[in-house]
Amino acid sequence: MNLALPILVPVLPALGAAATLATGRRVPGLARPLAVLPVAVSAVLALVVALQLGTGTTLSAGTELTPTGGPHLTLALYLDGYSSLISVLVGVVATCVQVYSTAYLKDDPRYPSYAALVSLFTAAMFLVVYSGDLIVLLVGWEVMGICSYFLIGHHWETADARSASLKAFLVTKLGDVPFLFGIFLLGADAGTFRIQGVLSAAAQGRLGHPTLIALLLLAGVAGKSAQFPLHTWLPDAMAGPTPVSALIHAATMVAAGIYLVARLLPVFLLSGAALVVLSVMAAVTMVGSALCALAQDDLKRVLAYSTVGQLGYMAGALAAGDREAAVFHLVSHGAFKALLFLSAGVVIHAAHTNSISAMSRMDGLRRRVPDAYWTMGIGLVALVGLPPFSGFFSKEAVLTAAEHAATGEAITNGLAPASAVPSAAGWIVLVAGSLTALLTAAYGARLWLVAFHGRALPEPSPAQVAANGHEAGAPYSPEIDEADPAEAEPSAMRWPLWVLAVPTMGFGIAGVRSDWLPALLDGGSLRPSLETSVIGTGLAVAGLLIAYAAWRTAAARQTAVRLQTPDRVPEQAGPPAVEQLPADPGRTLLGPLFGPAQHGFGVDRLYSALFVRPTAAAARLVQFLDREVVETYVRGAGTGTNALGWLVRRAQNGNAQAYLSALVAGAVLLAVLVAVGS
Amino acid sequence: MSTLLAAAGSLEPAVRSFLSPTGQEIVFLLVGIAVLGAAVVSVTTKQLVHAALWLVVTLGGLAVEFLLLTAEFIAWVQVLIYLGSVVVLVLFGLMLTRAPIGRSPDADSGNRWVALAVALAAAGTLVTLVVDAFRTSWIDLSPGAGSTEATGTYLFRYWVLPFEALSVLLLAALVGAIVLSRNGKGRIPRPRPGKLRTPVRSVTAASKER
Amino acid sequence: MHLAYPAVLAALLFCVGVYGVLARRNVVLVLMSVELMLNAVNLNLVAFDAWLRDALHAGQALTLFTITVAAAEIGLGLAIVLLVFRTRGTADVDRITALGDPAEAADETATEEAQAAA
Amino acid sequence: MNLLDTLLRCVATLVVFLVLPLVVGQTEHKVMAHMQGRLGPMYAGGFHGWAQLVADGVKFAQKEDVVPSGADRRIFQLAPAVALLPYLLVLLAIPVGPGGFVGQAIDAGIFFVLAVMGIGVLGSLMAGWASANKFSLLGGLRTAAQLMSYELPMLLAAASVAMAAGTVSLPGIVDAFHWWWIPWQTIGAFVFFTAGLAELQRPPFDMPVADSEIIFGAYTEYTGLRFALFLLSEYAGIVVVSGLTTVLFLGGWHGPFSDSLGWLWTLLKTFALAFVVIWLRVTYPRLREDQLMRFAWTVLIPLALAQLALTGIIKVAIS
Repeated sequence: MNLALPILVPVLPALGAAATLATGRRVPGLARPLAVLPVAVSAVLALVVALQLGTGTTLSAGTELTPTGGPHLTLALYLDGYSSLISVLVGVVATCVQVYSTAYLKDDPRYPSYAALVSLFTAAMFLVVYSGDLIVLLVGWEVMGICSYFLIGHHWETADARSASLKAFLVTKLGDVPFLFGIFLLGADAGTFRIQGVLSAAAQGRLGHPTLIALLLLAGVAGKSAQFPLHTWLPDAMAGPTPVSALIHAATMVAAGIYLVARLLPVFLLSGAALVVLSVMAAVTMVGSALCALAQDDLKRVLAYSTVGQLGYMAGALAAGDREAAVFHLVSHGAFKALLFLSAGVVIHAAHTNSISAMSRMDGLRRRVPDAYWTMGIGLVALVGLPPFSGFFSKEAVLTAAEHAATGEAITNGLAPASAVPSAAGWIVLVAGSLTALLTAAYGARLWLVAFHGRALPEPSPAQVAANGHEAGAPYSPEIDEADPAEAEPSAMRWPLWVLAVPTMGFGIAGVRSDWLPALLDGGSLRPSLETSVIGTGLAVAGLLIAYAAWRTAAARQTAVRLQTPDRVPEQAGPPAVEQLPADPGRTLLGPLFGPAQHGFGVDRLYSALFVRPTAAAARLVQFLDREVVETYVRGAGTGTNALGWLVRRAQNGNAQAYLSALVAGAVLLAVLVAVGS
Repeated sequence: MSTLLAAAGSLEPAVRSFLSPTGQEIVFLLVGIAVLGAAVVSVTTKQLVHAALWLVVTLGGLAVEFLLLTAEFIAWVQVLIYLGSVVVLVLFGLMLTRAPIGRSPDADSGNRWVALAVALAAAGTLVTLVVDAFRTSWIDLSPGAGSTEATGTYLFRYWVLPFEALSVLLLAALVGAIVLSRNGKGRIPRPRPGKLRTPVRSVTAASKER
Repeated sequence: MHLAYPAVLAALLFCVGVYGVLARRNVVLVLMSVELMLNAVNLNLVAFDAWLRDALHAGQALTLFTITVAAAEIGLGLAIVLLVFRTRGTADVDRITALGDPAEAADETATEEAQAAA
Repeated sequence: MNLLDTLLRCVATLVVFLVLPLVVGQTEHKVMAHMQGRLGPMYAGGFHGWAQLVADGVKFAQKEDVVPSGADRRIFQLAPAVALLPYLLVLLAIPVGPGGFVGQAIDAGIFFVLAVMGIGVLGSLMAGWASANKFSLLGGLRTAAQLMSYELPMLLAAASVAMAAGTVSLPGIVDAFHWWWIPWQTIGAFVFFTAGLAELQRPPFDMPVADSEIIFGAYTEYTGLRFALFLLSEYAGIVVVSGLTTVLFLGGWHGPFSDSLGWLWTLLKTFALAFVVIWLRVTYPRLREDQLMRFAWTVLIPLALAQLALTGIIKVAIS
């Protein structure tokens, strides 16, 4: 097979990024083609590469990059079904995002740099996917980190964006440090950084410290893929432009962690403890994020928490030892989450606000953005996991894997014996996954109902709603209006929605009905088992119904309150907040948990108390030491010299006679001393 | 000047003692006191030109001391150079820097007491050392040692090279003095010799320019 | 003649010159005091020449050289003094303090003027 | 040589010093008068006014001795003496006849003479400064500048003769004289005589006392006997310069019957030169100050140096 094609896939977007940066300022007209075309061509090439590679085969090629004292670094390619699949996903989503961005950031003066960063981001993800060497993979991994920093901070005029970008960078770096050590340890144990070599070493049991390696790597994965406890950066990352959110959540950044674990799953399977840790991590992430999502008022934050939850599913599948299910869910999630974000962008753009409660007070929002309304509905159904949408099949695959693991028959597809997966991990994932299915259905329904089916309140203008519409005190990441206000749904924003809607609806069936997907991957089955299908679907339907019932109740109560106090101005908040707000089923459902869930269960505050404040205090201590102690010496040196200089300067008065007097007196003194001394 | 020496007393080293000084020693002492007194007045008087004139007395007295030490040629050189040239130059300089008639209250600087202390300390030290060192040293004076002939002999037999070097030094000093005295890069047009319409360039003119 | 006479006279004359150099304000007077010091040296040279009686007569030769150098010195010195007087309008040593620290010099000038006024 | 002899010589010199300048002064009166087509003093003393200068002296002595109120009194009074005394000392060293016919035979005669003459300028400077008169000060400064400038060619010319004779003793020089020295040293003689004239501030070198510009220079404020002393010093200066020129360049007592009439020859030559001095005063106008300095530095000094070189070459050639 020609190696040029897979090499071109990551190189093209990188070159496109460089070209965009180089020409962006002088030839702004060139920025859009330069942004879209290389990424699109890369997507096509990725597809071609995937088709050429076919199923069941792997390709590994490499050239030594530089000799080092230890394991050699190689510039290596490693292609198999996983990389083919994910690279196609990355290409499609990135192309959609770029096309969408041309309209969404139409009037942004910094569009060229934005587009270049998106291209670079894509290139880095391609590099991560195609790389056959852990160190080269790390390069792509870090480039993604820095690109996410810049993209989240795209609107650096606002304090939110600045702090969010910094937070994302710091939190992911916090995970990256142990990740780096993990890679070093892995390379040292395996004697090579080549992924192939590592895997064969793992198969032969040559790894000395599998648990330690797995745990160190897990820290990096938790950072990148936003797993508990390093998930906090992702909801805040909503401060970036919506297409960036789509890119990060669907295909690139968060997928990297899952992809890496899938790649190195044989290593993880060597350590049962690591799998249990992973399962606990996934379970906490799933349930917590679903609860949080139920309480959010910000549309994008709801979606962000849902991403965290779905990532938890994938991590759970990995903990259950089934990487097929994980990657299956990754791909289907990538499609529908990109769709959700892009349609959310359209809605936000039309409503001029992120707040779903504010949207609910708007009359006819769904009629103004029909395409977004429908595609968002499709995406939400897929998220909830109702058949026959793709989300159903992928989620069922995860639950099935968990069930098998719980019963001790983990589907490892020959990577390891089934006994390698502890049944505890399976149980944890199964229970948490089921619960999350219920909650996911609830918040999906809440989002849909509150955002599009609220009753319009007598607010005079949408602008005022945008100004103060969102719920007071709720975490909120305001989006700066980017798109052309003249048109609610520009075609460049509408078509990517439908393009993505197709895999959202059809991918699951395509993946299950034919055998090409398992054949492309490890060859195991992806069909859902009957029990989990029934349980999962039942829970999802139950969640939907509960949410609907709660919404009806809340809406009825609100109407009653409003009728009793017709002349009350909503802003004068004496009575409970419920009366002020549109019908919110989340409040009813969560009860006392609502407040903490709205603020992410205070994880940020915990971090602030545990790490930020001690660090700041230490910094203040260092500052004090530097200013008052060290600088005292420095200043003392200066002052002392000055004082000495003042003394000496007294003598240098320019009067030659004074000098001469001193000179002669000194000479006489010397003469006397010599005479007396001798 | 041998007659002067003869008049001052015998050259024979008769009895060497402080208590019985020879006539030469007495003359030397008296002239020395005059020299010293004139010098002291010269450095303390508040009348600037008087200081220069007292310096004349000091230098002339020193010339006599040189004669008494049989350095005849040097004595005349002293008279020629110091009295005839140096003092005249000094007076010239004093007059050009507008030395007033009468007392100048600011003739001495504020450094006076330090200077006095230093000078007294130096004098004490030097006199003590010199007296202590040369307590038993006597000079055998014989006439002719400083005569013109002897001077010419040693000067042009042993000291020719330094003598020539000194002439170069003098030339350099001459050129330097002329360069320093020039009136600032020709601001004032030079009078052309032999043409009567140009104004008289004289000391008068120079003093008016300032 | 006892050597102490000329030696002591020379030493005292030298110290008088030292006093003059250190205490006089007018530059011309300082130059005069320098001449006094040079003459003291000359006297010393001549006296020791007469005492040592060496064939080279180094003392007297050196005295002649000193006198010559003194003549050159006074010529150059007066040229410099006149130049300074022409440019600065003063021939006072303690007012020619351009090489000193300006602030200190200004202070001293001020105090001196105050003293002069008092 | 004993003390009496020394004393006698000094007294003799004093007498000469008092008489000869008077003679020269009277000569000047008469010579100038006749050159200008008039008679000059005719009445004092009877025969052609021979006692005119004596009468002048009596008149000066009778005048009030005025010291200006702003003057520096002591220096003002001391100045004439300082101006006069050096010539007296110089006269002491000028040999008149052979065989010790001299006031004091000084080993370094030329040196002594020139050194002591240099002191005379101090008198003018003192007088000029102490008068508290700006004309006097200017005159004093001019005197100083002029005398400093003309001393150098004078020294160089004298050095030429000393080189030719191989001695610096004045009698020694006259002893070594040959008739062909006159053409040999003629340039030196011219330089010496001219420079001496300038030293005396005689016309045409009388810029320091130019009465049309600065009244009477350093002597403006002087009256009576002190002024007479200045005049006396001028005439004594004429005698001294003429005598020195005679001794150095004209062979002194050399002439027919020099053994017995040597002193007469010396006196004759001296008076002839004094006549020339008077003659020059009547003949030439006063030089301007810059011309004066230029003349010294650009004419006399090069000439003196040329003479020195010539003397050296011929001296080497002879020996």
